[in-house]
Amino acid sequence: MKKFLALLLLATVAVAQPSYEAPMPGPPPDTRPDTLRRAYLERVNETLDWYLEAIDPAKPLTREQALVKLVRREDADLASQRILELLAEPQSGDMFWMFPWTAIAFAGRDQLSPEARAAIRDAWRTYFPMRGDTENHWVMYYSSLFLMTELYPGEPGETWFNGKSSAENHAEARDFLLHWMDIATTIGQGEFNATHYIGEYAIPMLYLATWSEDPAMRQRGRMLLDLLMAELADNTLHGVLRGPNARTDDNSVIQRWHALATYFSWTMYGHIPPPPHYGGWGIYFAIAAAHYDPPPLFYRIATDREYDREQHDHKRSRRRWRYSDVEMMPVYKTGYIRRDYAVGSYQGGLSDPIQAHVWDVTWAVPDPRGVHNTIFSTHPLSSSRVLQMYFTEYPDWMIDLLASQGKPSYGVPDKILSCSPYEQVFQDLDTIIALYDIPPGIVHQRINGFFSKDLLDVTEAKSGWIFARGGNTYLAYRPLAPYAWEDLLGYRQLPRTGGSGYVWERFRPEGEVDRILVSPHPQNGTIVQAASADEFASFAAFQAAINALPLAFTLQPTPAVKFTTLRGKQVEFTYGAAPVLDGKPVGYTSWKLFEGPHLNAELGARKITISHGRQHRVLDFNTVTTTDYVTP
Amino acid sequence: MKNFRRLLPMLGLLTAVATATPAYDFYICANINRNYVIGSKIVTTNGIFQRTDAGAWRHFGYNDTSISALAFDPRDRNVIYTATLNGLWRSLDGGKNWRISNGWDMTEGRDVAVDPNAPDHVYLALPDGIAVSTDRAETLVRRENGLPERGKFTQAIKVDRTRAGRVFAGCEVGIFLTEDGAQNWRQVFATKETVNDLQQSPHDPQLWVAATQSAGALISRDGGLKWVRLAGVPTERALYNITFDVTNPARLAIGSWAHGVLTTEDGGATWTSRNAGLPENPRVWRVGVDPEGRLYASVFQETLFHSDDFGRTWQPNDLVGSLVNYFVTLPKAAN
Amino acid sequence: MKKTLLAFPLLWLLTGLLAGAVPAHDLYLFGAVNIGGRVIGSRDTAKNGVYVRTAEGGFAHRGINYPAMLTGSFDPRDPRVFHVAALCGVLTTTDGGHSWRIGTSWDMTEPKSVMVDPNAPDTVYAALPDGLGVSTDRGHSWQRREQGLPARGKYTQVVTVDRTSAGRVFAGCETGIYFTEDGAKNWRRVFVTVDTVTDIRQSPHEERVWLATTQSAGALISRDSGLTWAGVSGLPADQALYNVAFDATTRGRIAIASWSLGLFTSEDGGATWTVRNAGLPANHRVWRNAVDPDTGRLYAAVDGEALFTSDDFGHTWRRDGLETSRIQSFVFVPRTQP
Amino acid sequence: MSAQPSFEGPAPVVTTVPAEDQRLAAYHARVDEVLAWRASRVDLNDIPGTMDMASIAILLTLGRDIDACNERVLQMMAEPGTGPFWMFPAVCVAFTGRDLLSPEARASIREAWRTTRQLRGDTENHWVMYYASLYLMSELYPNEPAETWYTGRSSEENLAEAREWLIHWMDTTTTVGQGEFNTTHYIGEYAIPMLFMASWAKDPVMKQRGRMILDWMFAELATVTLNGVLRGPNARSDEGSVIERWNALASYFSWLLFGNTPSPAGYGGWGLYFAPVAKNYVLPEVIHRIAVERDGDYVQRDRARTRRYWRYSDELSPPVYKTNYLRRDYAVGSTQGIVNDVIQAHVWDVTWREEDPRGKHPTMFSLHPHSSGRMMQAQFSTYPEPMPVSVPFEGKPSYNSPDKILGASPYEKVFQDLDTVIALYDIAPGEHFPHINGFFSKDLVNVTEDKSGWIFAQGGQAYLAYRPLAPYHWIPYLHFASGWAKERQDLGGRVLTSPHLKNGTIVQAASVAEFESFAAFQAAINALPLEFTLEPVPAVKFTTLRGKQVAFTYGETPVVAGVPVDYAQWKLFEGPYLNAEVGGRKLTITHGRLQRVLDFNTLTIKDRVIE
Repeated sequence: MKKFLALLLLATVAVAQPSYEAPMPGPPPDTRPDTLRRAYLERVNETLDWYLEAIDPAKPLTREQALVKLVRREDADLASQRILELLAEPQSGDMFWMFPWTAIAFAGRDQLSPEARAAIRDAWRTYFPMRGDTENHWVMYYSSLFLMTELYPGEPGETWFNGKSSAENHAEARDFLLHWMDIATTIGQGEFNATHYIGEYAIPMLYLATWSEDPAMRQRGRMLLDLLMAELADNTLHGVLRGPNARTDDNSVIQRWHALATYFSWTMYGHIPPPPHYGGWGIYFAIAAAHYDPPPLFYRIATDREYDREQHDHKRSRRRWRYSDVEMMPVYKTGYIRRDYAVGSYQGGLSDPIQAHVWDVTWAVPDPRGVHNTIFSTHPLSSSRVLQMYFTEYPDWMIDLLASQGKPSYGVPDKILSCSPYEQVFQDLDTIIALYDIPPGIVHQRINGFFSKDLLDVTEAKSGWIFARGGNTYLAYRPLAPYAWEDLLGYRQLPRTGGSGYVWERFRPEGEVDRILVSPHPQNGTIVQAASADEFASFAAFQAAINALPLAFTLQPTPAVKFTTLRGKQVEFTYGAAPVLDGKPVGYTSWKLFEGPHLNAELGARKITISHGRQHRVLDFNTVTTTDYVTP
Repeated sequence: MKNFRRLLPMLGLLTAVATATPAYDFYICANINRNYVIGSKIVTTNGIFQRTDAGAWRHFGYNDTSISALAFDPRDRNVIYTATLNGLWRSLDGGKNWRISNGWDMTEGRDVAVDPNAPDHVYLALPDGIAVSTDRAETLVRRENGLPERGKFTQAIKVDRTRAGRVFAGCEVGIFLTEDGAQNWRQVFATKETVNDLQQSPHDPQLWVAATQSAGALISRDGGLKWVRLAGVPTERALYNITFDVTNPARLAIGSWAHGVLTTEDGGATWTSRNAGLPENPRVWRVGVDPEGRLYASVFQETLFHSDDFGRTWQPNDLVGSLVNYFVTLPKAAN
Repeated sequence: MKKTLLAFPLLWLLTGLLAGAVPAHDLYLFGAVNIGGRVIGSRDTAKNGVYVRTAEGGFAHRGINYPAMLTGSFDPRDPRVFHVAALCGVLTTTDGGHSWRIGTSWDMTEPKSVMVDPNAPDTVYAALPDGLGVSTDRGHSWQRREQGLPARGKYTQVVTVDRTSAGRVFAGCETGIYFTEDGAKNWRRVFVTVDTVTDIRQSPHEERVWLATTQSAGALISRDSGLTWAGVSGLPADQALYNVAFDATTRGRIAIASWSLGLFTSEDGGATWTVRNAGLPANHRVWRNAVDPDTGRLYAAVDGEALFTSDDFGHTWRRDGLETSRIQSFVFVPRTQP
Repeated sequence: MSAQPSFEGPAPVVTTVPAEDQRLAAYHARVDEVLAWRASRVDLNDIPGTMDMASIAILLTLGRDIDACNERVLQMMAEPGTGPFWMFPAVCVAFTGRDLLSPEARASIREAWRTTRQLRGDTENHWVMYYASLYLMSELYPNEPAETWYTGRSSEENLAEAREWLIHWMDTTTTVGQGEFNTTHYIGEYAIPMLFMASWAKDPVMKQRGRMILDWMFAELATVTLNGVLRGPNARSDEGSVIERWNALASYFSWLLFGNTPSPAGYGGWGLYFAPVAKNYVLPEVIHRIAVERDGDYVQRDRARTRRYWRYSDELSPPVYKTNYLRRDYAVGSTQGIVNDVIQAHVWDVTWREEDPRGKHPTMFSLHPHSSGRMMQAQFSTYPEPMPVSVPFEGKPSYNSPDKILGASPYEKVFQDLDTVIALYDIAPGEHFPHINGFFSKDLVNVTEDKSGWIFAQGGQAYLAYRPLAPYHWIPYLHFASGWAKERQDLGGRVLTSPHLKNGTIVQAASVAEFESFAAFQAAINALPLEFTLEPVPAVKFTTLRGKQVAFTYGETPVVAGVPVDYAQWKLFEGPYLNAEVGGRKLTITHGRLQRVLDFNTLTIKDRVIE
């Protein structure tokens, strides 16, 4: 759940954040290995320095500041003292408590006072963190438990919060981590391309790679981290994570840059400003980041956009407890990235009940900060049955709960963050067709199209197409049913009253406001075609080209589209049927785990090849082997 | 090409006119640094020196401590070849700019020679064989057909001025001859150890001499087909080089680390040690004779000495502290 | 074994005799206070987990502060030994809840209910969102026993053991009520539902009578030890019912809780039902209800509001503390003789 | 001016590899120590006197005193040096300063590569430095015409030539081995350029190759060091290091990479050029473990090759067969006895562990002091006389000394089995020095000349038995502190001199822990069956302390337990830690569950952990 963003300890807002406030970064002087390494470490140190500079002698250190002190090997006594104070308070935070204290335990193991070390150790007896209910929770929980039981081996059950001995906990944690890595490398992650949760994987993996005394687990951590960072590089448009997300939030889904993922783009590759406060959790990566060496190969994948590329990946949905014939729905992900824009989607349906984002066209902008550089449509689904599918809960109360848990948009009709069993999507290159067939009684009976405040020349042509410009990208959006416009309101948190959790009100943001195209028809559809402005003499020429594209569609009995794309592909797509491309049905079942110019892997193979040009890295989890090679 | 042909017959004639301003140019390759080792800083000027008409030494080209031999294109004195530690360098502009002609597969050039009758052809002696260029050292290829697999350490290479493509090589195991521009080599004289120098008489192209490491000095009177030992020249120690005197067909000189300077003034019949006036037990590195018949001896870790009476008396030359690797006497450049 | 078999009749006898006197049972509550304000990862402002009724009638928190404890089941031989269904798995305590050990591993999570077999008290059953777990060593280790449960549709909300014979267990699942007679080695479905069965209870008065609540089929009753089930008339079936409670002190008294409908009671063994929301907050989301086996007091946990009690079986209510709490379950534990 | 903690401080005692994060932190701390030390010796009031290219590179790396760096670069480039030892420092400055130095300073470096002809030198290490430097400079300044380079060749021509040779060299090294194997000093001349390639090459191929060769060399260093001290045979060493085994540039790398021995003074001089770039390389854990976590005694049999023979040899680079046997208390190493380098080779020794190796001479061996113009001519394109005369002034002062203890001889044949060494000599009449020298260290205790003919001694925790096969007498050992030392010092120690052409030495080592007492060791040795004859050629039959029956006749194949040793079957590397086939271009580095494979056929680095 998104709660962790609400938790950021922003003790330090006062201090300047160089990269966040600076103009867009330029390219490095050169891309030789030492330059890339130096620049990487400079970014890491900027993050650490930001926390140190924010130290106010009058105020006690924050947990993060104490940790950074240890990492810098400064004032261990002060840090020890502060750690004793912090641990004297009642503890909470569960797995979000565990990995920070794991970091402190290891960073301080050879410099903290015996008392401070004993206090940390004892907290793992007295405080009982929950394991949580999501993939990222468990990765944090078990990685931390794995490391702490290595740091304190051979200790009996009564010295650990959960009553299991060091050996029992270590074995359990290892089993899970291997199991999770196995899933992630055979059928893919459930929380794929998450705008924020990437940190909850990257940080524990870095910790395993840095601190595990088991060389195999260190290697596994490194390999998983490689996989995460390579995938990030491959899914970002000039550093901005776009396209479908297993989980994102109401803000990041439109201000695409504003995500913890951007912190990793920035740290790894430096071609984008970091988010404010380095994404909050970023510091926990930074403190051990010197122990990771982003391969120059990844840098090339992240920064080389001078050619168009299509990537097909296989992912999976979150685990379904009930109301489903399959435990996990396969997710078929398409990415198409060009210099000026990127188009991404999965086939539709429920991947995560609340936070999934299915498809979009996102365009490149000179500076992504504050820009809503994306367009898409969605069915705003609100269903307690769907929630019960994924949560082991009773039906009645969860929708109310969600608002109080920091998901204010879940129940509202104008939400733009949603996936739905009643949406089916097909993408070919830079053409997207999304069809909707919403049964009666489903909440809500409409679809929402997102039209950014940053679009230019939005033109509703009599042809039925809506044309617009975003950056150097021309966009054509075709609603298949009548629609009206609404301004998109924001959500503002109100002071909490009693025990009712977060309370929200809607408000109208300052200045330019995003709009949503509201089409209150259960049988519905959206076609979006993107193109680079360079491809056309003028915006008018683009419009003429789109208007000339053969298009036939019907909505009854069920939506069906026949369309010849701007790229000359003939697409036939009927809701509930396999899409047909140039006469051939699309066979999703043959999709690989990764297939594209940069990442390749067979389903079930546990072996991923990451490539750019002549450089390759192979991660083979069968043999716990990393292989680097260069084709001469 | 043409005017060079005209020059050749004149050689013998010119030598007679001893007093006239020299019709020859005189070059040496010299190092002026004692105890240089790779890596130590070069504080002196080394490489090619030309003697000016005023008798001074004019350095030109790179400051290179490793030049072992020097050759010119007879058509154009600005085209210069040097055999060096790195291999073979070539200049097309009188030594201002140089290009390394060989790649990594050739090193430590020992000697270099240009075919006067095919002046695009350049021969390079290497510690592990022989390389040839047919394009003024733009490119170099090994031509070792007929040389032994081992034993082809080549210290000296000389081209017969009478015929294009006729070349002698002084190797570890003897003297080798090619008559087809190094397409094929054959051994014309066998030695146990390296043949250190080969010279063709400026007076009689059929007359050749050689200095060796363990077989003393050799002479051939049939254009290099048949070689015999010069009696009176010791064989137990290495001879480093041998030289004719352009001014006097009867005069030859030999330089030797162990024996110092040996001279003959009767065409090699009898030999005399000429070390008086040189440092004690002179370690003579090279001997040379300039166009006026002045005899030079380069003494290891001492300096260059000269003698105007063919070795009877010696004076230190003004090229102080030098060690000379090579002497070259050429018909004066037309300029 | 003999001892515990004896214990049961005795138990009901005692409750009759001692009603109003020193309670024969301790009351344990499992749940969280200050719900809603807490999200996973956030700071706790209140104690959650196990509460035990004090002599003064209040509730005292015991042991760890753990916000996601759903219910517990006690070892009849030693009430200090009990097992709790918690978010992270099944926790077991041997010292009355002061210290804990989690017996399940990473392959079991979010158990929804847990129950000790009173006739084989080393054996514990856990209802899992993806099946059923069994421990035969007092919760130290767990195995799955799902033979006969469907591959999909085995979301299990509740597990209940028949007090009359060891290894006779009912599981309330997504697709119906499942039954085993051999300690979960084999299961068979005895009633089909389209949606989750939320609670299954055995009558304290007639061991052959059982009641169940469901999410989409209202309440169910069985009079043949759970082999056949029928819908209970007079109750709505369009909204989820959360749990059912028998009154051990008075035959015929039954109460059912529902988030959306509030509290229903029957005083004639389920023939007729009355809504008993008068005196409860307007927002009468009753998460759980229970009846005190010593006094017949009716408890209603109104979600996010407070604990409400009624000494006239729901005619009138009293707000009784635990503000803003979510009480996941009430467990009455027979006191061992002093 | 800051001290050199790692040189002046107590000797480290390292028996385990620290946790991965602490391992990296400790490595960086050592690197920083070097940088801080050199930077502290710069006096901005005496820039010419205190700033060399190493200090420029280090200040640039620290981002300090850039103006002074600019000034000094301009000064130094006004009169550039020549040859590989100038080139790679210049490259180090060019790259560490490529975005820090002023345009003028950068231009001055670039201009020097036009105006100054660079000698390529005549040894393997010269060429590695030369071509790595030329490669990187041509890559740093691509597309520049021939006339802008001293070679008269364009950037692309230089790059292509350098690349070709570097690949050729790596190919040779990974198929038949290095010529300059296990050198006490030259290891830096390889490691530094290869680190530069790994850090600065644009071409991923050359970057990868640089990284792989670094691993390769450090893996080899790890297997042949005893607590960080390089011992055993060296293709090339010098008068100081062959005795004071720790005092070598190799120890700088052991210190920097393994942390298991003190750093040499001044960080070995050239070490200063590794440090500024060192953080771009992380020693693979598997190599670190080999260096410090030995699972007991081991034998490593490796192949190498001699320096190139221009003449007087049927083979250009005859094979060298190396045997190394390492135990906790001592190590024994040898080649089969071959002149792999005519001046600086060290053929065999027994070296024992000293808690603090500084100033110690913890080693024992014998040799024939060989000096010959002919052998010089074999490996140098020179005349017979000058080199024996000039070499003593060129870093090899003892070359012509009869009592020298550095050098290989064509008249020595060696056989080793575990901790037994038999060295036989058959010196041709008329050879320069008609005797053999045995080195007896000042650090030996209880040297006992037994009537049995054995000489017993103890070094550290090792018992040593030395058996001269011919009469001998003692002369003092006079020490050259280094190859450039002008004076000889009497530090103690003796040389056993045996003036007999036909001769031999047997050395048997053992751990003190293996015996009740020194006397028990002596008794055990005296009890070992030994027969030998010196005429017509030296021949020995000996049953070793380890029970092996060895028959070894000069000029013949040694026979162990009746089986002739088949050198032809030896692999490039064979042992518990390193394995490679001759011609395979593929090295497998193993320690416990860790494995790293360097495959030059596919330019592949494969890291595996066995679970």
